[in-house]
Amino acid sequence: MRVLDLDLDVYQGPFDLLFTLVLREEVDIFEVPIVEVILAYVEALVETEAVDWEGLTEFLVLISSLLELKSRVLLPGEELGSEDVGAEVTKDILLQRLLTYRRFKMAAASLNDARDQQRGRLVRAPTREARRLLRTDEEIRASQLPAGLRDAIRRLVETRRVPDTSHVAVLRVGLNRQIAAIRHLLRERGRFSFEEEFGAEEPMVQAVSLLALLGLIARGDVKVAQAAHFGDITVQQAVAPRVALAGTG
Amino acid sequence: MTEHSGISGADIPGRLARDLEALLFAAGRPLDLETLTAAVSHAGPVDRVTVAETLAALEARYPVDGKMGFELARVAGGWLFRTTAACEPALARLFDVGEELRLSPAAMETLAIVAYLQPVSRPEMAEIRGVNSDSALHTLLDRDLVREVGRRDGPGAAVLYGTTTRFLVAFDMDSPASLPPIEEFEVGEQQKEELKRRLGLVVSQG
Amino acid sequence: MTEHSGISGADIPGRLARDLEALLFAAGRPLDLETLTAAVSHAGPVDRVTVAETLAALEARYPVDGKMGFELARVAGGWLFRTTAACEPALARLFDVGEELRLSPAAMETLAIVAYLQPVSRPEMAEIRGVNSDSALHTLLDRDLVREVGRRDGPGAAVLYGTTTRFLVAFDMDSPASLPPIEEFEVGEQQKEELKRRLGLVVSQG
Repeated sequence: MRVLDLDLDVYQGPFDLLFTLVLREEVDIFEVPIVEVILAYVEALVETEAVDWEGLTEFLVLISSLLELKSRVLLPGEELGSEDVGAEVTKDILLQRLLTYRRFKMAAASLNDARDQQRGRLVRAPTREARRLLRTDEEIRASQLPAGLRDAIRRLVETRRVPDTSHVAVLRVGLNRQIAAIRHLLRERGRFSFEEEFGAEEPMVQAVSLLALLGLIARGDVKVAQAAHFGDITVQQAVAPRVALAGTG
Repeated sequence: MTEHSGISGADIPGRLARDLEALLFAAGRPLDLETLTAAVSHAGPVDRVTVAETLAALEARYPVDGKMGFELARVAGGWLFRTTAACEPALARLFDVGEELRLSPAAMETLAIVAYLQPVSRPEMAEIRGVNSDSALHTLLDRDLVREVGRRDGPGAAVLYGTTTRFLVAFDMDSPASLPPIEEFEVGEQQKEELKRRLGLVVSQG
Repeated sequence: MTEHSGISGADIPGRLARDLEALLFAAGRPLDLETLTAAVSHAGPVDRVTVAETLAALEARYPVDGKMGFELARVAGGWLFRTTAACEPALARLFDVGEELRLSPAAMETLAIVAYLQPVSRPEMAEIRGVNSDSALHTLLDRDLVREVGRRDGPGAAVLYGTTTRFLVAFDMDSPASLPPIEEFEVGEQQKEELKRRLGLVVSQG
């Protein structure tokens, strides 16, 4: 596998990262090394003392977006024919989104230049506050419609959705907890079926468990076997214990 | 227009005068000789005497009560650009703005919250609107459509707001009770608490 | 003060220029022709053409990037006094030059999206950037570069955002229409082909 020098802090989102990988690093989307991206992040994470939960959440969002993009491109159509056309359309949408994102990234760079040109052109603060001259009662009488107030509050009631934070709660403890869970299972049993253990979980939990698994594979802590694409994954303890690995590295 | 200004220019070292003009213009408060000398010494030391001489030339260029719209005055041990007294009538018209009848969407929402849920606190308004509503509230207080009506008991003692008589005039209502019903029901005391709760407010706090 | 009316002849341009200088000096924000005309009409109506002509004369007196410490610029649909760019080194010694304009790349991208697509909603920003942009948007609202401009009709009634006068001042633009056309930032044909190939968009089988 190629070694990429990725400074994840620099990327502004999945499109940015993908664009760079594909054009600058000349990686085909099939080869986008998600494990390597995760590894780079985990290494950075290990070096920092305090866990930056917000950063971790953003990273997970970024990685899951990348996974989504990649899977859209990689997933084969059902058979030949119309389904294949569907896959092409998906790829085309991805291309369009990448290009749209790129345009605004360049526009932002241009704004940045305009900003630099203006640096040092100062505007003074106003010398005094404006004083509002209120109209007379006669002038304002019945100038507003009570129905406007009702509409405003209705809109607030209707548009207010209490944000569902349940998934955030899972995400926030996700990666470390799932790594710990996988380690625990391996200590207890030596090997297990991913499908049996995580198949019934929420999709998000499955995804984070898979990320945890990828991280453990990358460290050489676990070995996996998969009989068929999209089939069940058998997970087992790697032969070399982790302590020895850390000692050599 | 050249006869209007006292700009002669040639006698003032150009770069230094320009820097001093910019500094005094941007500051909006008096700057003393020491501060000005330090700031203009960005490309190498400039001595105070030269700066003082240049300032004197600028005082002549922007004389107090001169023909320009602003003047360079010696105030509080420093120099200050300010508008000339003769321009006060024009300035008064600029800074005394007439009340606009239209309310911005943010002001309308905030006013609706105060009207239906009064007495209500700032944090509650922010909570319901999902954004800080201080500037909208400021406008409403400024226009005398909303006023402070008390403080919540307990720690923090949040200021509570309600509508004014002027509000009733503008909306042509006899009392806040004549607000149009939100749902099929009138907003009574109980429903108000219910509404607050439904809007995600923890009313029991504080 | 009564001679400041539309009839007293040659003296007027001088007084008018002085009033305009004072107004623009004191305002600290761009003032448009209408606002200026209303303010200088304090002793009797002054017509817009005269005001516009006097402003043109003032623009010549305080030229952009001229030899003075400040300049009269046309920005955000109005006129604004600001310091000249050449004075930045001196100003930087006394003021936090450009601090408020320092934005993270995420905030800059979000600002570009708002500037070009306004009015635009949060979900639309997230759609383009591929990530949630709420914290970037919050920064922009906080710095008064972006503001709520209304709500979309229909269910959900998403809040819409647009740029502010402060944005135009900060980036030296007369209006959002002065932005370079977005097509200028199109990826080159060669890069686009390369991108397509790497995304597997070119059907390779025979």
